[in-house]
Amino acid sequence: MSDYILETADLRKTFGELVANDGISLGVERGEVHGIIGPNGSGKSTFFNTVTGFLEPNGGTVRFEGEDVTNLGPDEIARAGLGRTFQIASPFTDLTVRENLLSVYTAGLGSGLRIPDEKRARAQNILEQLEIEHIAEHEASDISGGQQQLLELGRILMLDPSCIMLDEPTAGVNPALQARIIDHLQGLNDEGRTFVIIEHDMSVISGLTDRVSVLNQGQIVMQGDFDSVTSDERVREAYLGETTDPDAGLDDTLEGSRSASDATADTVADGSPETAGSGGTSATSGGTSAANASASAQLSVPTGDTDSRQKQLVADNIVTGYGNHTVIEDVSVESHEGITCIFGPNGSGKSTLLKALIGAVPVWSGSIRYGDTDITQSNTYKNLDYGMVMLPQDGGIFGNLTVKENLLLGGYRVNDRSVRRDRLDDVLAAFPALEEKLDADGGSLSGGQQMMLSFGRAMMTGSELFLLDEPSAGLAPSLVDDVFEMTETLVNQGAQVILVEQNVREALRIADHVYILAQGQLQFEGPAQELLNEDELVELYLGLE
Amino acid sequence: MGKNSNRPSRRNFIKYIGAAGAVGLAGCVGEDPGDDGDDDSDGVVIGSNHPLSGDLGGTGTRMDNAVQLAAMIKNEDGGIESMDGAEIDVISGDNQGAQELGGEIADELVDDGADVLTGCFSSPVTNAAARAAESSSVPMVISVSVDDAILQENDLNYVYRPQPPAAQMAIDHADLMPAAVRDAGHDIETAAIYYIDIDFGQSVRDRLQEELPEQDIEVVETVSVDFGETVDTQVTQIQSADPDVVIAISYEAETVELVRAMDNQDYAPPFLTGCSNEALNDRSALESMGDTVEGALATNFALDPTNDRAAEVRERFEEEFDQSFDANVAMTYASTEVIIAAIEEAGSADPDDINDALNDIEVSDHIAAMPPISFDETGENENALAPLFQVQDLEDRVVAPEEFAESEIDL
Amino acid sequence: MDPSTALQYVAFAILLGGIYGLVALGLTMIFGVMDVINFAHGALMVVGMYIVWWGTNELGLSLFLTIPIAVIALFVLGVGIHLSTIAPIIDSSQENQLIVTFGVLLIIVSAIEIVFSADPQRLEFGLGSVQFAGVYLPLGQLYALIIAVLAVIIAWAFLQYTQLGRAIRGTADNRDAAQYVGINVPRIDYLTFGFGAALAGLAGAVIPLFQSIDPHLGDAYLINAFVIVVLGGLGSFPGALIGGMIIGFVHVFGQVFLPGSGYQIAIFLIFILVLLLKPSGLLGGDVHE
Amino acid sequence: MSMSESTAQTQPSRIDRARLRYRTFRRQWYSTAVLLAGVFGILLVLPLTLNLYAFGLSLGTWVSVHMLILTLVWATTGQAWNMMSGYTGQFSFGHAAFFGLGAYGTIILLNTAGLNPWLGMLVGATIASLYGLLIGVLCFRYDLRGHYFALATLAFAELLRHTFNTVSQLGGASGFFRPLPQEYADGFGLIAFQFENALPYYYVILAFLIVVSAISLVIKQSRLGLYLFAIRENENAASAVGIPTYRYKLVGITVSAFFTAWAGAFWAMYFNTIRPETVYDILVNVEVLLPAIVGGIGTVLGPIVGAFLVIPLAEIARQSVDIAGFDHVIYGVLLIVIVLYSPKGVVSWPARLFELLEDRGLYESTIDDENMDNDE
Repeated sequence: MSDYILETADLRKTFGELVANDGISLGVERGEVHGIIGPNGSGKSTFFNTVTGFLEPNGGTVRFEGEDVTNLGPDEIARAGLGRTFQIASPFTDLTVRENLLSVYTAGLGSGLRIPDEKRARAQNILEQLEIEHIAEHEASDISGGQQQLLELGRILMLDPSCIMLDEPTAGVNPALQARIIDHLQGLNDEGRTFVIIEHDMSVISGLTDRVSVLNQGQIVMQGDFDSVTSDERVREAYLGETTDPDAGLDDTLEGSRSASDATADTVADGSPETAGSGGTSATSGGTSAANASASAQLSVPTGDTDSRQKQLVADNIVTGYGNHTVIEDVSVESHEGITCIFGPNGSGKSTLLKALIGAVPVWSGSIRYGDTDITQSNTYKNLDYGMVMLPQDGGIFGNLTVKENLLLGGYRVNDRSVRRDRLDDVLAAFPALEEKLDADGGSLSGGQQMMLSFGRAMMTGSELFLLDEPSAGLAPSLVDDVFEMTETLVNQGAQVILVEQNVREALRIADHVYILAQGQLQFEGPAQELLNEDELVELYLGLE
Repeated sequence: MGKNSNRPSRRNFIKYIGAAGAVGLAGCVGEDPGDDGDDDSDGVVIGSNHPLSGDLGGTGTRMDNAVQLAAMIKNEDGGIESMDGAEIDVISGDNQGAQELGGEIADELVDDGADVLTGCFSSPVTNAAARAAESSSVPMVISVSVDDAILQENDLNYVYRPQPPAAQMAIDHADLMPAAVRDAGHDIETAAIYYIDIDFGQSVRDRLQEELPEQDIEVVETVSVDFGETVDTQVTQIQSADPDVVIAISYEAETVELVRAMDNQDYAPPFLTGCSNEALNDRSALESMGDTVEGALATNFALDPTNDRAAEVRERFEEEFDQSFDANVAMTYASTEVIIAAIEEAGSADPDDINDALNDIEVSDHIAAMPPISFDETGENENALAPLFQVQDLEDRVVAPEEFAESEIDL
Repeated sequence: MDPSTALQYVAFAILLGGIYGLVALGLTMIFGVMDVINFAHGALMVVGMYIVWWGTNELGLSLFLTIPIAVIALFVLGVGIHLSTIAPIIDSSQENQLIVTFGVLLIIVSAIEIVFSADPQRLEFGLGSVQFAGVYLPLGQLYALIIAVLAVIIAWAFLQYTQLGRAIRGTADNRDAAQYVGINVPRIDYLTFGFGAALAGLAGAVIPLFQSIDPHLGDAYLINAFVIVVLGGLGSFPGALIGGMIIGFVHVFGQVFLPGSGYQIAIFLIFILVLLLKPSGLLGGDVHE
Repeated sequence: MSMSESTAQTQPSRIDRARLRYRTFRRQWYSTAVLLAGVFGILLVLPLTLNLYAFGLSLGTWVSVHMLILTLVWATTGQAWNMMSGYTGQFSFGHAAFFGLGAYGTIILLNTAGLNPWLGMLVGATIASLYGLLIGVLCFRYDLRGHYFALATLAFAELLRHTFNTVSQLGGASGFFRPLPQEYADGFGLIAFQFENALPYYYVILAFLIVVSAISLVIKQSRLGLYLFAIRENENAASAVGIPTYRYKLVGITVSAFFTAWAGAFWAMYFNTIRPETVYDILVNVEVLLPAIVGGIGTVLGPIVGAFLVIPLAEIARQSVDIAGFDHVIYGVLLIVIVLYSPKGVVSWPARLFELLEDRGLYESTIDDENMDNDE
């Protein structure tokens, strides 16, 4: 017991109906680097927030250095020596980098006024150590995202914590800086500091961690060293989604993936340099291929003459981001007949790319055309008139409006009342489950129903191109299938779909064309068939280079 | 901080800049009552410091007009005799009813050449202005401001108040009203007080609560009204207490609200009276309140109905400015008359001479219904009086005390 | 207190509560959709008051004409104010929004004061009252209450059953999602401000029916309207009416049982209590940060 | 245009050198103190220059000592408000509560206990601090933020206004009168906190402003300041680095209330009467914070600069227009324009001027502009 510096016992946190942490018991050994991985919505950040006092747990205990810290405030926990960073770097933007470091709380007499020399010296040391001294006098808002991550690390180091919890320390950081961050973490760990890291980038996790815990659906599904964890099917399930359709050749898939796991492990060990876009690979998993073929059966026929038949979204050399933080770097994508999937690890810029395409995020450079229309400068609501609509992540439904109102608002830009009514009937025919709930508030629906509503609402727009942002995120496995069915419904009705998904395996079954994005750049582009080698997919997806 | 005739007038200086500059659009429009502020004429300058804008702007503007009219009439009559017919100039400043501006405006008026000041309606403003007048050694005759403390708790040598302050007004009401009612053969034993919940209402209320029991009248209900409130609830409260008399201490709007609510509830107390209530001698307000106020009794400073000049002034005012001539206007006019009398007495435009004159003056020829005005050592009018008048045929008629009565009380 | 008097107080409380609710309607709409505290709301009411008073008294128009004119004029004024002052800083800090709406208040009130003077004004005719079950109901307030209830119903129906109304509610609910269904959010903003101003205009327009008006009358209602908005829950129309009723009752019975402006103290204490215990308001959902 | 262009071509190096020098200066920790000292130096002699004439004109033709005093009063409150709302980001719209408590505390103690107004001021300020603490404990404990916090503070201020207006022991609507100095001291003078003319008042309030500014500056440049800013920038991140945010928000409101009360006490001693309608007025809430917002929130120079912009503007508007009330229209327009076009306050103007010139191509900087806006 005493070798655990941080220990949680049956930690639970719920938000209303949603169980975010479902009894997590985790021990972090002193001096280790403990990775926490898991798909989006698996409860990682909630776990961090609950442990560090930002959220009050609904049950369970947190012990740090042997003391019960369960009900302490976040500042008390931080002062006790358990530091943390945030998923979104949160520097004090109006302060300079140096001031950011100096703002860390230090107790002591006259804690109000003078900044002690030791503290200044310490800040200086950290600035030098992290090699950000040259920007010490810059305001934190003026430095790059990567520098902000370093700053955040430095700031927490000022507290001299014995254990640091890092929430995606390399998200959105360019590879060079990323390597530096890893180096720094390694060095700090060598000095004896314990780390707990949430990270999607497996290259970070693989090199750094001693042990890895995998979270899925609010529970720890697996623990162990990196190699054993990543070779475990449960982890693949967590990441790539469960294959739930036995008829589609689950056995084969599992077979394939097991063998692939070994290969992956080997790849990691060897540091095989195989990279993306290496072209088509013949299918090893007949099941997946079959599923894919059946899903796109009706649609795959006209692929040849797409351009003549359907409008196409063509984005060339898109660059965009937030503030001074570039998220998408020079990416070109097109909508294809059927379903175009965009895959990529968290923080790779999938959602931002989608938002840029629809016009919710302005592009910095590059151009977007839809059919013959240049929509580079257009915005979301105008694009609807051109016939493209986006389903935001988590559905983006109006929780205080009824289902019917949600659907009717989908037809907001349809002026003809009868058209609206017809479409409403169509949608209800497609999703009979919604019919019973017409007068219920959107917010009262279950997650799956909300997503269904979101689909229905989007269908009300009568669009020809649908941009879907992780529609299956946070849904129970049984519902994931439904989501993909709904997606196929759209295609069956003659629309194109661009689908951003993390549930790669499932999505691949219905995908016609695939893009893989990592670090804001395109790693792979090609027909879905080319990706059926799951090993390669795993490599691409997890960024194991 | 005396006058300096070499110095350009502060207001004019800015005005020129303003006219030239971007904000000047308004500088070209509108009249400027104090256009000729420079003290280079042989005349005498009265500085009128009233709220011309803000919540009190309506009444303040009328009071300012009263000052203008008094000077105008004096000038028409040949100016200041003792100064060979020197003309009186009035310059006006807008204190916006703001304490911060009371002293500032007084200083500006003095800088612009005022030899004597008047103002300011709102008591905190008057207070600040009085201090400014004192430190500039320029006499100030308060037009209207009821707060007792302005003079009584300050050690001021240059400030005078012809009007009865709050306490005096309450005392007069408690003296005159029950007596008049009882003389007419009616009983009056209980009273309800309806007051506006600001300093003026509260201080009159407090004095009435002291004075009425002395007259064997029990205060059975006290209700307050805030600006902008409707008063149906208050009227029900009063009605439940069933007093013999309802005493309203309020401004015009609140008095109208009271009457409206009484009408709406078919409630008519045996007697409706007002203490320091401007609405009850504002004829346009009386008209809109109608029958309910007919016969109402009120104490307030008022025009002397026995004085023919008073009626003339009232007519002239209404004709000149197309505004109603209420008690505040009358009192302001009378205060200006005091100032003019003092200038006449001093025979000089020198503020100190005027001040000396004010100290000893006894003004009997004024339009207010009160005995000759003269000041005690604090500057209060020794003979301040708020007569009792009655609304008869929707006009305010003084009914007591006898020497000013124009009409018999009719109950 | 005998029962009939108590009943009378209850009647007054309901009448007053109706007015309060009406005043709070426009405020809660703007607050709910745009998250802007509109300090100019009271000033907009005053514009409505003066349009009705001036049109009815000076131009001799019928109330049936002047009240709708006031509503329409205020809608136009509201859109103008939004586009010129609020829209540029819709994403700015709330203190800046506060200063800007305060500036609008200064301009409007001063302008009215210059044009119409600060003297109280009133319609030349009184509406009188009716007696019902021993309770007096002043007709002015009664009409105002009826108009308030009608306004709530119409506004509610508008929001409930028209596409534009749904779009406004959708925008209030989820600004992000609104753009994905094709709602032009900036347009919804200025329309909302226009509707909010029109409701302020309506509230102002009925006030001359039962009360003297002056350029500063808006202030008297505004602070309590804020209380009502928070009490009823941001953006909730029924909440505004219920909050208005609560404040109406506290006002009337506070007036009866407490000295001076004790009722106002009671209102603020309730306000603070609600803020602390349920900041989303009595009918509000969760507070969105 | 052509002239500016030629200027831009021949002058940039000199301008840039000056900018660079200024920028280097502003990087020094003492720079704000030096600037403040300069400002206060000017303010020290300002009233003495009112009667100096140049070209037949003088400052005194449109500015009076009284107006300067008012400007300093609001600069002081702006500075105090800034310590809480500017530094910790907790937007208070109810500082009239503290202003009024300072005024009332001083006068009530003077009237009832004969306590010297200087001591009364400290007691009043302490009461104001405690009231601030109460507001803070309630609001921060329940995590009120944004509009809700602003409305709550307004309610707490209005609560006092109505309470003082209603309770006659607290003076009622008539409030209190300041006693004559003979009644509690040896007549006019510093001890009595009463003077026969305005000038000494000017120096008293200037001294207040200097003290408050100095403390504000010290806080800003101290650890405490960094904690407060951290809370403003990101409260979660602040607690993540161990800052007890609740406690420091309380520190902010308490200190701010304390010094706002000073200005209130001064107000009571300067105007010899206080009433709920004057010191608790809703407008006071606005006047308190206006200088800081116009000048620049969270800066030490901002509230002073803001006060010297806002109040003279109001004064010029008032004096230049003869239509009573029109000055408010102008004032309202100016407020809107300032906020719309300068949301970061007047202290950002110099930097913005250069940006504007560069945008127009009238001026080309040869130095790295990064961080030029870093004003304090």
